[in-house]
Amino acid sequence: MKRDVVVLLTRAPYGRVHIPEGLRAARGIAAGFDMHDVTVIFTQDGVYGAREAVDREALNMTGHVADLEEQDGQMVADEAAMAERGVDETEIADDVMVWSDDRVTARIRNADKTLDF
Amino acid sequence: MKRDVVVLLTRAPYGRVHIPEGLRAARGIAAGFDMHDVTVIFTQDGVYGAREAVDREALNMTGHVADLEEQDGQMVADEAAMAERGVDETEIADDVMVWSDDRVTARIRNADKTLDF
Amino acid sequence: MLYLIDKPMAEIGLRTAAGDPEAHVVLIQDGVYLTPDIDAPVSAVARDVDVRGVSLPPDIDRISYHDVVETIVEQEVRSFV
Amino acid sequence: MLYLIDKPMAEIGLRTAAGDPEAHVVLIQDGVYLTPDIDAPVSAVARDVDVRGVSLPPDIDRISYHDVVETIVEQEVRSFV
Amino acid sequence: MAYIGFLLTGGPFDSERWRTAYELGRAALDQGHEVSYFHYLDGALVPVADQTLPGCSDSGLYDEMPTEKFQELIADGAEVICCGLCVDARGIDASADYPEGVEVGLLPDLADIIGEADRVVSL
Amino acid sequence: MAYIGFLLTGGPFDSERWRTAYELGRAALDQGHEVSYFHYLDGALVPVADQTLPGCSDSGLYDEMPTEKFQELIADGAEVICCGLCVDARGIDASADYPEGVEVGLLPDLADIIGEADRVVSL
Repeated sequence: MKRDVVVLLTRAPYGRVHIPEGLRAARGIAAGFDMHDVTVIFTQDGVYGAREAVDREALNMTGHVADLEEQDGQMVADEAAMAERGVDETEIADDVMVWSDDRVTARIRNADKTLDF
Repeated sequence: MKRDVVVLLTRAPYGRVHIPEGLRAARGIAAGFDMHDVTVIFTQDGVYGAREAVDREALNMTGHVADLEEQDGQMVADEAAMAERGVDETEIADDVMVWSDDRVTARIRNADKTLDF
Repeated sequence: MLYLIDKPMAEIGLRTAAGDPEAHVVLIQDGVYLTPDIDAPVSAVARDVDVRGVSLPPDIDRISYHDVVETIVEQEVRSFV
Repeated sequence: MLYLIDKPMAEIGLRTAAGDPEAHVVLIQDGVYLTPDIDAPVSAVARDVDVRGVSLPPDIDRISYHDVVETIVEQEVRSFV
Repeated sequence: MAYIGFLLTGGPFDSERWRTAYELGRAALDQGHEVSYFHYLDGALVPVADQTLPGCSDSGLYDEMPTEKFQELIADGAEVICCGLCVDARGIDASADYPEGVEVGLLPDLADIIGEADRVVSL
Repeated sequence: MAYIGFLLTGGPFDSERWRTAYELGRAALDQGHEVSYFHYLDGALVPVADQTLPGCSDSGLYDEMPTEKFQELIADGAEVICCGLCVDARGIDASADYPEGVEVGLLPDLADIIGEADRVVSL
């Protein structure tokens, strides 16, 4: 059955595989037999990974992001988590939407399933 | 050469091996050829592990603590880390000394070597 | 909806639970160290409480793994662990 | 004395450095996200800064691994990483 | 009967997540539910055979080692799939290092669990 | 010449500590210093052979895999000792899973490093 899936990326981007491998999982789920709808949310320290200034190539994000886009997956940064860490909306990459606290948490509650990395 | 070694235990006690295996390392260092002097300091979330109420047996601490004592190693809880987490001095186990911020940090600075787990 | 909350993901987890009038929060793993300020019933996994020697405030119930699974089968779950 | 500071151990690390009038703080790994309020020279490992795209404040210098090692050999080090 | 899927990303020694995954799966099997695990990232290290840690308490986390706990779940009907990419990244030789019953799969297996399970718990 | 000892407790995929240990050791060897590593806890997973992660960037953390980085250090004279208890706990078969040059030791080896090294860096 096709599901509406939220993938939470919660960890700082460098030094661990959670952001690139979480993106790999997201696009893998979007590309599977059921073609699940996938929304990736950068939250907590994960919002550092949604910044334009990170070196996506060095973080092995580039290919997974392209694949995810091809599967119509969307990427979102959690504004409340940004505010907590002093990350401004102008710093977020163009292919990542910034959503308010209410919108982020409602999306998580209303999803069919959530995964986190 | 015999050294004065500080071992920092920084993580919450259950679910990971860092406190018991840090204690194992501490007593291993104290028992080695040089018979290093070892002070174990429970700091940050590690102070939870210095509480009387933790189940030391379930945490695999008991044997390592006994061995450490036999090697004249001492155990210390960091009062500043306790205060940060609402852990009161009365909660700390009898075989662990409570030291002030100044005393803890001076001990770390004055040690020959420090390790952390 | 059941919300499983551990400490590392408490930030987003508790915010998500707070917007759900039907939320039931279950503190699990190091989450049992938390005393969340939330208008919802809160339970804590008994085994995780006991081994850590945590004294629960009177408004937090103890819950077994068995009951967590029973509740998860009855209603949806969001895991922040 | 050189103090290597990463985020998870910043609490005890910065407190320890603060008591040393000769402290030189080196932010490393996720420590480069920190802006410590400390009366000591502060450097940040250049590679860790670059890959994370962090903009350093003017009072924090960039430092290479090579220079970290040179400094460690000249003076003692405390690692909070 | 319900179908409960678990995504496990935690390793055997760095967090309690493997143990929580075991305890919830154990309770689910006891209640007659269907259980699948997808082990991803360091979760792929959890079922590696021949883990031994001497002198462990009978009442603690390592009363039995993680691999034994998951072998018990498999014997009782749980499905355990490890992500092949994560297996390769960690230098695990699946045929030699995993006990019988541990399967190696890929992300489409996770996608299937998400599509079919009544509940998914991410740990 | 100085003798620098490293205690590495971080694994290959959960933090940058293995990479920092490599970079500092690399710089120390280049400057003519003596370097020893004691791999403890998940640090014992770092030198496991045959790690492969496809499609990694040439400029990132996994331009080469952790085991290759440490094999390079060994070739250039670094000593790499893994704690035998941690090896056993993780189901690592040292003779089959470690590349040549990786030694298995015990805590007295760490005690010796602490006694002999001019500097010890815990990562």
